[in-house]
Amino acid sequence: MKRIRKLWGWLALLVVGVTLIGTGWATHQAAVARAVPHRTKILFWHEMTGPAQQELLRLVQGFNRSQTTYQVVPEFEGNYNEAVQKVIDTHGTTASPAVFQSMDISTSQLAHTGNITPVQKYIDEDHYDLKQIAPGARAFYANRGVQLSMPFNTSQPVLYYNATLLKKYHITPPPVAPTYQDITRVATQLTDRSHHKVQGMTVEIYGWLFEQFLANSGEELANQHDGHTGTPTEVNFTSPGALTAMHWIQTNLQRGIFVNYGAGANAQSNETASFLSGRLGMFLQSSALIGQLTTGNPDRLGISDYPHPVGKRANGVAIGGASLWLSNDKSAHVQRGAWDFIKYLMTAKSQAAWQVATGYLALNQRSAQTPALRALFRKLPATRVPGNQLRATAPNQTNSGIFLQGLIQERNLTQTAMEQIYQGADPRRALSTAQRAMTSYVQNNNRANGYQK
Amino acid sequence: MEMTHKPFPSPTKAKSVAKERPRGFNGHRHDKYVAAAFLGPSLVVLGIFVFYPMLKTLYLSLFLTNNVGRPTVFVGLKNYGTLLASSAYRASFQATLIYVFSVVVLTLTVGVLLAQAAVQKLAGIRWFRTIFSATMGVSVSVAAIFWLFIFSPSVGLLDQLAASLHLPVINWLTTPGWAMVAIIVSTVWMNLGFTFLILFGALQMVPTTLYDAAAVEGASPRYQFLHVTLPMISPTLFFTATVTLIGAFKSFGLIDLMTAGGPNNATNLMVYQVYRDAFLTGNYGQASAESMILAVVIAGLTWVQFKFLEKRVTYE
Amino acid sequence: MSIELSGLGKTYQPDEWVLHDVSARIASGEFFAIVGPSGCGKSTLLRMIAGLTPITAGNLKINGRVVTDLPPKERQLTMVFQSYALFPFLSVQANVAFGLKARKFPPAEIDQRVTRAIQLVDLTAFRDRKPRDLSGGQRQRVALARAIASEAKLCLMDEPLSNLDAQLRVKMRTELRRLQQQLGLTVIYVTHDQVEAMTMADHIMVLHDHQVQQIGTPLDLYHHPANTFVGSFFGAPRMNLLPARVSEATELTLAQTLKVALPRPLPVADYTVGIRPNAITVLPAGTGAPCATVQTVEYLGAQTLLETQLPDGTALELIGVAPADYRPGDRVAVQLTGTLYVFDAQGRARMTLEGGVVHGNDAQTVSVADQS
Amino acid sequence: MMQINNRHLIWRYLGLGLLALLILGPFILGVWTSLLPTAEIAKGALIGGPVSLANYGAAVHQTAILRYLLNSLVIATLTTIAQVLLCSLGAYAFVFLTFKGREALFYVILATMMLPFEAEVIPNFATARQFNLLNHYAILVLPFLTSAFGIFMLRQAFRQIPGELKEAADIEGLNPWQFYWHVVLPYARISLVTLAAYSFLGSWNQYLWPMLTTFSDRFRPVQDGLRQLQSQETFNNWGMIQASAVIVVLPTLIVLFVGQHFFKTGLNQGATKS
Repeated sequence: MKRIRKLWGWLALLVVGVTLIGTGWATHQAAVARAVPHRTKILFWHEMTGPAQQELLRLVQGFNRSQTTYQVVPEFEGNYNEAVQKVIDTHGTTASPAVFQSMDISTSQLAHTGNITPVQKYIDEDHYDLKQIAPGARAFYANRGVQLSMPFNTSQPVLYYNATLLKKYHITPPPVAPTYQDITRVATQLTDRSHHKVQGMTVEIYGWLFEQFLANSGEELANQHDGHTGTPTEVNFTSPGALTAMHWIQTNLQRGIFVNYGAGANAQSNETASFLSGRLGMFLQSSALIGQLTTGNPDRLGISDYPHPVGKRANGVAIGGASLWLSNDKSAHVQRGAWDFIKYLMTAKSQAAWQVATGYLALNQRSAQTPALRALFRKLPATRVPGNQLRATAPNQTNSGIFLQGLIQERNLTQTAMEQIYQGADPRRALSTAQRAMTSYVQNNNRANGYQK
Repeated sequence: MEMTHKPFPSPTKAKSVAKERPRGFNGHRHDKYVAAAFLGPSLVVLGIFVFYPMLKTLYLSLFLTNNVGRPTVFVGLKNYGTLLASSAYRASFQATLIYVFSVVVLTLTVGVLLAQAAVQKLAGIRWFRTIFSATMGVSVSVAAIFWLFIFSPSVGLLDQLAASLHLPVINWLTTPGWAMVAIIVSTVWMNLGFTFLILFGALQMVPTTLYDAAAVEGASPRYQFLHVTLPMISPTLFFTATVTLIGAFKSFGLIDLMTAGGPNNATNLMVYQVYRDAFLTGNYGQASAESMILAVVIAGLTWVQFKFLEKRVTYE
Repeated sequence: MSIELSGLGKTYQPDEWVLHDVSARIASGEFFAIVGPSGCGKSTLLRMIAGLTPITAGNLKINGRVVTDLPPKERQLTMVFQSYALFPFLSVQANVAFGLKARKFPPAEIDQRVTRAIQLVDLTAFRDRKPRDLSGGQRQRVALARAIASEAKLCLMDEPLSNLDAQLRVKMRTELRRLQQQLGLTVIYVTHDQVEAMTMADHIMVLHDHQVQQIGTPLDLYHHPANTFVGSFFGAPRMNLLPARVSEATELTLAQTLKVALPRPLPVADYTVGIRPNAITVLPAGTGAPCATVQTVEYLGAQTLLETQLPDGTALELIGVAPADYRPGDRVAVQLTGTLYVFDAQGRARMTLEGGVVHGNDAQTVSVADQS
Repeated sequence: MMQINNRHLIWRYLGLGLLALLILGPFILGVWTSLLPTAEIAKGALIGGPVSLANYGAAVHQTAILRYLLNSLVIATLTTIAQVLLCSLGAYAFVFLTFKGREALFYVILATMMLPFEAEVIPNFATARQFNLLNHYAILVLPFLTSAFGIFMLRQAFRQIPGELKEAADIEGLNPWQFYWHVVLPYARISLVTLAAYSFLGSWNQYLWPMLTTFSDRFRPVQDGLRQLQSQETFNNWGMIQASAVIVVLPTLIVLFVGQHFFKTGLNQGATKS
């Protein structure tokens, strides 16, 4: 009995302790919040991490300071994959956001839910000059002339290489628009000449990169021209473009000039860490990484276009990243505030700051004239590459994104296939399995949504 | 302490007690109203959050669901058929079995080892007992973070050790087999505190004269362990095994934090698969079918446990 | 199978002897009882012999071989525990076979020995039962059978009968003794019950205060107790211990009341005199000078026990005369008719006075045996 | 049992030490790295670097870790109180009241112990959404207001209460509530404390359900808070993450060490004597 009384005593102590901590925190928060009374709260969901998150929070603060009607409340909601379904699942509840960031491939799905207010509505109301936004980026999120969402963080997949290391080992850098072979050459030389101290290259197991291999080869992933002419009913993961790219990776893995960092968030941070510490020579990744790769990096960063198969012209890649959406379950007042916030994020100044801090492309065409961006280009000319790549791309149906629902499933499946291929499985077999599963998923999904009997 | 309390009682034994020991009073006429008031809240909660959802899950598992999660097309058992035909799901099931089996075996083995070490009568043994039970205070996310660091590539402890000893560096979390090993090790570690406490208690309750008798009869320590200790704690071992088994089938947090089901779905266990299909890809019909399969497996195991508890031998 | 204990001692903390300087020789085939009140160290001594408790000092020989530091299984003995130490998860048969299996005997031999042992203790009908389905007496016999099956010629028993009810205990005593003789076992038997020791043992070791008080045959201990402890420990009803004083060389005064003439002089000093109740005769009412006042009366059927008080307040237990009816407050006269034991101030036996006839103040002695 | 020889003593302690290291290793490593600057950790320099509490400062100031702790405390406390109350009321009905269908109802409740919550999250999420309970303490507590296991365990405990007490109470004219409050609860307090401990730990360790139903730091409990921290750090700020983990694990470790005897007794009586 005595022991129990003692236990209660300790528990009580604990409760008191934590409560004190809690109250301390709460009062701290209250002090922060006191500055903004009687404002309409605009809940904003985003999926930005690291420096991008910090910059985004700065922009939010800037918006909140710029006017007195609204207060944007940012909430981090995990990775892109998690966020889409969260948005759909919370729609119509008080938990749902007024404005949210959602990744490129969720476009079709979100458009079909009927949960969103197309930004076109406010563009028309405000006579907003849409032309100031980069056309390649904005086209991705438009359907039949209606702008569904506002592109915000847009990136291009690029090839990063450690220029300092290449110079050290007297290796000719890859050309601006490299072929698979060009990269293999550099990777081989790096690995050999450094006596395996430097790993030649890597490609993260990431469905987005798989999609880009197809795009740059000019091949469709889904029928109906990647969904641009109608609802896709089947997918094709085994086109020559896909197989060539996978064979290329597999061969390099077997040669020992390619290192596998796996999939997922950890994979990316690991490959970045290795690259920064000079243990990895080259990798394919989003241009959004430029910010992280330049701050505090003693080595010179080299950037080239996304690679393409030998003997073919690069078709150009689709953009990556995400756009901002308005949810239609909020009052007109709130939606208007959310739109104002979007407009604030899209100003030339905001976009320039955004590119400087993160590496995402400044989508406001007038940003190029801002001092911030000019300074960046002067200091690091390589940072022009993604923008140039985007401008050099003539939009067509295979490099403008895939208008297909369930692309998260597609990414899961292609990533699984990539993992198998990286472990040595036959690319055609691995990809066929994924393709069958995805086609069946697409058809079920079409049936469930009444697009297809 | 004037009474014994029994947190893990046997269901049917309780019933037999009721029959053996008729209460000295009969029900009052107004008992049913009191009962409704006392029991009502619990029944409402269980009804809304346990019974209804089970039926609803069954219902959903017979449908295809649309973009926003509503059941639209009735497909009967087709979702189940798809699952059984899917090599990915079979692989997930198989991975779950491997995981569950390894976790149970290792948890019990190491747990018995710890308990056996802790029953020794040595100076300062209380400190070791406290240490051995420490992981009971560790939650999944903390365990995941601790182990994630140990297993993480290049900065992690294991890789650094391997590098400094010039051993081949293993990509723990990105190689399918090793990732499974990593989550098994982490899970076992997390389970040990609870398992140790239970097994240690059981060991302490083995009368020492049994060991005396065995020693006099010529049994070596090894023989004593196998033929006295193990049989004596076997009811507890079984209890711990089923609790661990059921717990392992429900594992989610460690996987979510450490591997997210990868690499190559190697650690995509059943609960994780449900989460992925429902809350990442919005495929609620399919996920419901997976939930039903999971429920059947766990219900079966719980039933086995009940049955055993009912029959279980109580040694005086 | 002879056992020799020489100077055995046990300490857990330095200089705190739980047992000190225990020596004894136990002959082959002997039933040797170790008796003493609880806490005297008798179980510890048995466990030291078994090898379950390490020996701190002295030597232990079994059959001439020094086994002091050997583990239990190499001492070729067997043991029956107070709690029986049956394995609850094993059947009777498997319990009996446990040691044989541990020692890896061939199955045929195990079977044969187990069958015989179970037969000997008369449990053949119960061989497949689990201990929990047996009565206390049956469990006790299983423990016995296990000892028998080992065929060790030395069997240690730690209060094996103490968990049985009184009737069964009496029955088992004879049975144990019969088995011991039939099998030619050497038994070392620990008990706190003097009756058990008296009825069963060939020799008894009395332990008290961590030391051996006396070793001898039951009759020895009864008739020639070495000290007050042994004297009062054996015999029921218990021996009366009266304060006594020798004021003149041959005159002994008990409880300031009863005078006894000593056949030989003793130094002038305080003594303790032990008299068993059956050595005192209560005189019929009206005869002699009453000197004891009845406090309580216990009718036991065949006997009537009287708790009385002498004038100086000393308690004296007496056996009443059969037909008489006593009440508290009655005064009775007594006569010392049996043996008197004179112990010195330290409780050591000094003199035994056989069959005295003493009446009232007029004490008288028949014969004297000097023990000092 | 086995004899202890001095020459084996060293080996015994060595064995114990190894086992202790196995258990404590991850803790020690966690605490140690929480004291190192992340840059050192990233370089792989685990020893010899400067040691400081900076990571703890960072965790407390830059993240919502304290808020997460507060949330968990609120949720776990509410859940614990509710479970002890509702389970004991339910168990009371099963032990001291007679009504039609008592046995049948009991088996129904027993059956719920077989249904894993993990397999029911989809409809439960739908329910939460329908009643607009998402992202609120309420939804983290409501499904766990009662537990079949708790009712079951307390029913067993209440059965130990002598029937004469109930009879005496009836003669004294106590109503059921008075009997419940003044006799049954005090009598079974050990079981109640055991249940409370389990409810608290169980609630504290919730992971999947809060992950599905909370969308902001205001309500996110600590387990999911750590997940949030981990996924926000692109560079894996190991020092700060480890510091957060240590902050989170400390309270439960303290409770465990203080109450370990108690936990042990509770666990073992259940596991071995039932």
